[in-house]
Amino acid sequence: MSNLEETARSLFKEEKVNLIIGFEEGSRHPRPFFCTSTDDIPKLILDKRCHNNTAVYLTKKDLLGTGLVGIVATLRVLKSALQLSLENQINEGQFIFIAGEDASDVQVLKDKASIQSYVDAHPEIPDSKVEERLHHIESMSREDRWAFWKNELSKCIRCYACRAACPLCYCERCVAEVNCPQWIDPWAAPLSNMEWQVNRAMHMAGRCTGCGACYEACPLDLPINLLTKELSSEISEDFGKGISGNVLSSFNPADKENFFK
Amino acid sequence: MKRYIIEKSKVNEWLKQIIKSTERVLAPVKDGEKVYFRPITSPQETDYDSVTTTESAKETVFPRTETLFRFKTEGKDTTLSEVSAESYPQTVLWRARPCDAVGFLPLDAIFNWDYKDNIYNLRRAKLTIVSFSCNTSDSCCFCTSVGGGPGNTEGTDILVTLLNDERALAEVVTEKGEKLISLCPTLFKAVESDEGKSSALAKIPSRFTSEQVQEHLKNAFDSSIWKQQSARCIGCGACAFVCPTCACFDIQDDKCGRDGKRIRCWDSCGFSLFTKHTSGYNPRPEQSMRWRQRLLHKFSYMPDRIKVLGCTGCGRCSRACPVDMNIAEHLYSIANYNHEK
Amino acid sequence: MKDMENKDNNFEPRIVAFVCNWCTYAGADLAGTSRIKYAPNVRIVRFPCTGRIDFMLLLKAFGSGADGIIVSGCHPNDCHYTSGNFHARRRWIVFRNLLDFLGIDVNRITFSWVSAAEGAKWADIVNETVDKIRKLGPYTEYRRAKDYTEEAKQYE
Amino acid sequence: MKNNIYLPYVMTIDRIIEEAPGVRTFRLKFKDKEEENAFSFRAGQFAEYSAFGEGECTFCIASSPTRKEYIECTFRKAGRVTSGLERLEEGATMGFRGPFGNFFPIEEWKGKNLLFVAGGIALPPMRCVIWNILDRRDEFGDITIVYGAKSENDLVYKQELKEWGERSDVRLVTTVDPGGETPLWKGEVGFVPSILEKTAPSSANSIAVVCGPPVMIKFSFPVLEKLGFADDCIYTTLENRMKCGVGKCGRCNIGKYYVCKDGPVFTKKQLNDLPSEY
Repeated sequence: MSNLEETARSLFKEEKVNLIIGFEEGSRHPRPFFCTSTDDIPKLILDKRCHNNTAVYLTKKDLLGTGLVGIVATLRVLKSALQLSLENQINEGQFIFIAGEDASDVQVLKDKASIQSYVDAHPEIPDSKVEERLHHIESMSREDRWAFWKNELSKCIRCYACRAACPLCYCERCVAEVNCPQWIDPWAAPLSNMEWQVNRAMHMAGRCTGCGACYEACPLDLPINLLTKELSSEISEDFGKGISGNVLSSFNPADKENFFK
Repeated sequence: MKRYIIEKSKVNEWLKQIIKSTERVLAPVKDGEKVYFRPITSPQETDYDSVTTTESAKETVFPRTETLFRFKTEGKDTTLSEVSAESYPQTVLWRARPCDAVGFLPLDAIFNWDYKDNIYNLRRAKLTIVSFSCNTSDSCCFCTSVGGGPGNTEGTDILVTLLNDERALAEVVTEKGEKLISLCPTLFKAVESDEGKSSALAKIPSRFTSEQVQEHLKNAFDSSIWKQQSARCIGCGACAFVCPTCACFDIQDDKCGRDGKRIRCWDSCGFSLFTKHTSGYNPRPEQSMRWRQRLLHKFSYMPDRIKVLGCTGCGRCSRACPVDMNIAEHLYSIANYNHEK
Repeated sequence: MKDMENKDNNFEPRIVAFVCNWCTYAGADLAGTSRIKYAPNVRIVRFPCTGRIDFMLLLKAFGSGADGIIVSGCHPNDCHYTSGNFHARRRWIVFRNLLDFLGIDVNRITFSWVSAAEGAKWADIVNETVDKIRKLGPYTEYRRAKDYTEEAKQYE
Repeated sequence: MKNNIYLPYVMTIDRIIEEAPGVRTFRLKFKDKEEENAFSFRAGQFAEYSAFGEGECTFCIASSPTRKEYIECTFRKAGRVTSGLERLEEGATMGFRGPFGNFFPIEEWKGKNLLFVAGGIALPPMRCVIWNILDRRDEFGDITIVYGAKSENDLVYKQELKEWGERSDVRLVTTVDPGGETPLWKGEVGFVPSILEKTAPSSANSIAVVCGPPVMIKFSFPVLEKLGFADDCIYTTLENRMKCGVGKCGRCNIGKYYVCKDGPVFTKKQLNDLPSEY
């Protein structure tokens, strides 16, 4: 047990990190902060308000440089990092994680195993609001669900903040930008917005860690995290809990369905 | 400019008349936590409390997606047809803010500085803006730093200020505005003075001046500040899409069978694809360069080229940013930064 | 197509079938050579394998005017490529959930396994689907969401 | 100019010429005679070409303004729109919006020697100038053309290259990248900048026009400098991405300039003052 400032200092000194990605006080709420020298360490903060999933920076090579990078990691950051590691996007030894929920109590995690055991030891409390909204939508008639989503998604301005904020949306060329063929129309319209969200959800199926960064990033508060959330719960129901990796790139001959004729 | 006094309690009566006589009245409407300009059918739908709407008012003249023309193919032949001017509705934008109204000036300049964009101009000519002075503000507002203010009449047709007593002041700037007043002549009483308007306005401290920023940007292209500021930027288009003056767009074809339309839709210089050539070469490959383009375009290139600042200080980009890229804060640090480094 | 929608009482459903080359396409072929009559409303699109059928194709089909969709391939364990249909099955389980959650009418999509020997089954699947879609009516609800100008979002 | 600046002229594809693998030249004619008569342009200007249903893309006008009856464009099939154009047949309809941008100041070049340096698919914008000048040959001094492509097959305008090569009043140097030659290849082998250095045209009373991929331009400039060309005697065209062509969409903005309005033709001197975003 140690505090954030001391840990950061020792990382710069002992471990020779060039950069610590953490949080600083922002203009409205804490925000991601790139701490590149010991002079900036006092700016680092960590508390319950630190919502951004900074794992999104782990795959941005031009920001990270070549050296060792430290990252102040909340539970959601660690979960995303585990998934990134599973997908071979980050390597062990590339990052040092300063795990914790509060600046007064952090611990240094360096390898996958210790991150895994930290995550296992800190089970997430399900967000009751999200569960409530999910149940509410599930209980609607199909027509009402269609009306609900059509209304919500017709507001979408296609700023792609949901994509940008998601640590697992790291593709260098997104399907939304492919134009031969043009799978998803690039303009904002109810149906093309829906097609975009369907793609996002399908590409997240079984990979989404449920951090809610997409929803928090959305400037219009569209409840798009519910799509991936719904799929996650269906997937663990259909294919078993604790399934890891990309669910859609694997299969089980015993998979059950009830709609094939 | 003509000035009138109207009882606050009669404002809705006036709005009712406006709704009755106009094809479309757009006003701020609350939807969950957010506020949008939406068509209203009764005065009660209007939200008067919010500082600004979540999205800007630019969509009244520059929709997110709009048809430029239609095409129809038969055999080897294609015929084109334009959207009729009548399909653009006569519109009153109700309870805009002064920063919304002033935001139309950069758009006017962009769409008319050289070639005239007729589609924009047709929509614009049919728009009347009734803005309301700000009596509140939030931490993202910085209009006074970019030459605006909570009681600014620039760009508006009518500015209404809710005075500290039972009255409201209507300052009529244009012919279009006068027409709206004439819908209910009995509700208005002409006055000479501004009836103590300034005491009813929000206090928004000026944090820098646009001249300061422009001066500093002159030699800032190679400054290290861009990388520093944009490190946390995740490269979405939220700031550009909620901005009242961002007008970059894309042109696309929407084809259905043999028919289709050419449309334009919003785009953002913050996207990596924006400048990328088909060959894969990208003149602005890094996010820091795209962030630099955004600020330089608004605060250096636009004032240089079309004589208007590309920012109204509405603060929407700061409110929308998922990683708190607060533009006023960044501009302040630019105005106080030594770019020689 | 417009004509079909205008006269509701004699609405003819448009069905797009995405089928695999090795089983269902051959099955449909067999239905033909066996002179089994079935509804003419179906347009068949042939793929190497059900594993190749991108979920976006279904959305594109609805968006471009299909009222119903059939997705069909080899029975489990019979895939020409060993496991393509297992992958596809998983994808359809997930995708169907998502569509249902979004309120897209999953009753308009028939999933089936039809082998090269099951010409009669293919004919039944088509007939059943056409009947079902005939009852459900044209899928204008979906197509309307495509048109942003008519839909008049807030501003158009 | 039309009232709606986004509405293209409707053109018929009169002839299609296969130039090289994936490269085609379209000869376009106006459907409307009145529009044809009112139309004029100058060498170096560009236009937006549309395949209806696929979109618009930007190329220079490759024919000479001295040849009134048609417009030509040459493009390589690369993305969605060019693929759509490639699918069109002779007699089909396409859109044409233009002319846009500035042009080469040919009138100022009267009496001067001209050097043209081009690589690959960048010969088309220059061809417009070359024909323009060849049609008024006696008003100009020596003409040197250095043109290179990846391989012999990738050279465009093969017929015209032959024609220019046979003229005594034009010095034509063609080159292919090492490995791109066939046993019968009679031209040079090497990258354009080094062949340019080898050709060593005189810079006295001369203008150089350079068009090509960014990397070719980058390496050709120092060679020209070495040969003694002043910065304001070197012209090039910028190839920034564009959508509207009329200074609205913001895509081609570099500094306070818009390539579609202030370009595409720039001198090296002008480029020196521009942010390096091209």
